Amino acid sequence: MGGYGLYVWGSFGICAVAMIIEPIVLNARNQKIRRQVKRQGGQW
Amino acid sequence: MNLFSTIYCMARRDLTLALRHKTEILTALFFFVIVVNLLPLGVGPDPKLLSKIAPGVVWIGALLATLLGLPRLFAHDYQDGTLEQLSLSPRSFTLIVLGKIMAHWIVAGLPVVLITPLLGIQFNLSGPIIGVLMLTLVLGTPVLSLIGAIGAALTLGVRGGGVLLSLLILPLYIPVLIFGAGAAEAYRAGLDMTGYLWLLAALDLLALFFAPWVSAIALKVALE
Amino acid sequence: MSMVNWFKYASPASFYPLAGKLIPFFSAITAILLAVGLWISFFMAPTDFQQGEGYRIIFVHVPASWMSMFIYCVMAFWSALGFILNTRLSGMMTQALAPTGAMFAFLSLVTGSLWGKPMWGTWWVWDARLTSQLILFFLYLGFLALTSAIDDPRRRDKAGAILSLVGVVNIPIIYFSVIWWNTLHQGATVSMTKAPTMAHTMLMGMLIMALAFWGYTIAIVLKRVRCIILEREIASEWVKKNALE
Amino acid sequence: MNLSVKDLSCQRGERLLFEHVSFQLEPHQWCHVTGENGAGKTSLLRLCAGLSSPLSGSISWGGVNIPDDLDGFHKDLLYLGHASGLKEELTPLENLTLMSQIDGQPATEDAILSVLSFWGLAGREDLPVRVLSAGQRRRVLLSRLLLKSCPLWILDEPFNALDKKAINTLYDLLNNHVSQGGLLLVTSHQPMEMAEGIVLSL
Repeated sequence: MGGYGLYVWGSFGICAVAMIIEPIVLNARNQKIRRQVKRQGGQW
Repeated sequence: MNLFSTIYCMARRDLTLALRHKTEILTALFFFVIVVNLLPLGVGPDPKLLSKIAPGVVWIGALLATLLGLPRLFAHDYQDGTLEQLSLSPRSFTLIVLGKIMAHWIVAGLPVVLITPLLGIQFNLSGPIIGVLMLTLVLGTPVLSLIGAIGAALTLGVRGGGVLLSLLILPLYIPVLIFGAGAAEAYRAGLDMTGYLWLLAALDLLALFFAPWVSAIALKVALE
Repeated sequence: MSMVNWFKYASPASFYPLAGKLIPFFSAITAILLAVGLWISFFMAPTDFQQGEGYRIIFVHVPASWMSMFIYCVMAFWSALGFILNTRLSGMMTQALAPTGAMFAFLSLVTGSLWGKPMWGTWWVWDARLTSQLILFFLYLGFLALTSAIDDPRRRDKAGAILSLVGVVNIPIIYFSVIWWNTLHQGATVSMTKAPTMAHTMLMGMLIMALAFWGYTIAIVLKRVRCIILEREIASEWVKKNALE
Repeated sequence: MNLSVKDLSCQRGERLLFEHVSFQLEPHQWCHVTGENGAGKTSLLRLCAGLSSPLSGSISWGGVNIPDDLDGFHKDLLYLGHASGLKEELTPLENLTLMSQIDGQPATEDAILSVLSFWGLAGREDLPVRVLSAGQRRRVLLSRLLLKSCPLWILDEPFNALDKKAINTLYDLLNNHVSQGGLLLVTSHQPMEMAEGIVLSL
């Protein structure tokens, strides 16, 4: 990477991390609300 | 002409209220003076440097002083139910809000402009530059009150209102800050600054037209 | 689709299953585009004679900036729709878009400073584009703070709509005032706006990465709007019956 | 001019307060809204005053839907809510002068002074409202009933904090208003023995 490795991999890395964490956090939120709906008597 | 009588009677009402509590006016003013005076203590008394950064500092002080007075703009009326009665008036609510914003500008914006010469001397500014700075402040502070009113209306009765208000409104103040401080800076550098003044005047008109209307809508949403 | 059944999807209850079907479709598109985009940006694109390998950061920085601005405009679009058609879905859509928009604005700032360090030796350059990107990030934070501080859903939607519309009117003003500010104070010697001469493959790489980010945004936003719909409509009948297919 | 409410439903936060509420209010008629606390009485009155918008259903005044001509509707409406509706720092005289200007029917000082003395507030016209008792403040607010002449009155528990004498005065006032062709929508824990009215229980 011609000496710019840190910066290039840094940039791609942080984007990858962000775009992986966001779906995970979102999924957790989704599970939480689904459990709430289930507890409240919704059928699956 | 009931158009102006509405604005006039609302502004007069808010001013009488503000004058009943002179301390509120003075606190915003002293806050402005203290903030601006803190800077030489932080940056050092070198006159050349101070005169270079004076316009920016005075403008940021004016920004914060206006921001300080904004939560009170609607909060008191919201609590004692008068805002509800005002929204129920057959007169256009937008004009009523405009009257209140004008009263807020007279209480928060005007004193800042009037005290600028005092600060200009402290910052080793020459006469004409103080004049330019005051001109930009006269043109700019109404925009601060107008845009600030939108933020105050949006955050009415919301928890964490004061801090939330500044987070919402400060990004929208940036163009006014840039043009205001930029005009004084351009003048100091001998460049032609009328372009900036026209831009400030344009922002004035834009804000004067949109802000009361948007604030009225935001207040009606808050009153639901 | 004719106007009538387009309206059918405006109600959360009927939009929910539609969003559910679209998510896998857009996720697949994103995966493909991302693979192609990354392959181009690392293997196809030639080394830049001026900036060596460092310029490859634009394959992430520029799409992120585009997305952050584009999402804010989409938020304003949904807000305007919410005011005109008074549909509840528009408020939910606006709030579903905001976090992703804020993330892209943040990514754009971080990759911008990571790009600035090797090129100009400093982590932060007060360049016109980066500064207005920073202000856009503050606008996002303002929106997120306001919408999370208001409990009543209807007021939250309307306040969010007003703020995003006021914001979108201010974006061009802020953008030009920052450019004037930049030229006044230091003359645009150091400027990110002059992108390196665009070899065809570089431009292609950037466009494909932008489309990949676009697909990603749609998939994430649809998933989040489904969450919001469930949270809002939990008391209603259709959620109890058969919501979660 | 009549007030007609069709199939109204109202939601507060996540909770559905009431639905399918319909009634018709004609001149010379009053409606007493009853129901225990939290049943949505105040919400119903605020909806009828055009302060908030309903989840579904419609409210029209003289055949015109309220949101279509809000300012026109507000000319004919006087709404008094729970809150004091007065500025603590201003005197009753200043408060009422301001409110009459805002209502579009500016009242002369003598008119205001005579109304204030009618409500037994003679001698207190120039004291800031904050020194007045709750009952006195309520009477200053009720003075607006005499200052603004309009057909529709919507009053949210107007009898609160009033003493025996003031309650009777208010009764006469309401009776007088209704008999002269006015309309009255009121919530109150007081029993309302008045002629020709309907009771709406939520």
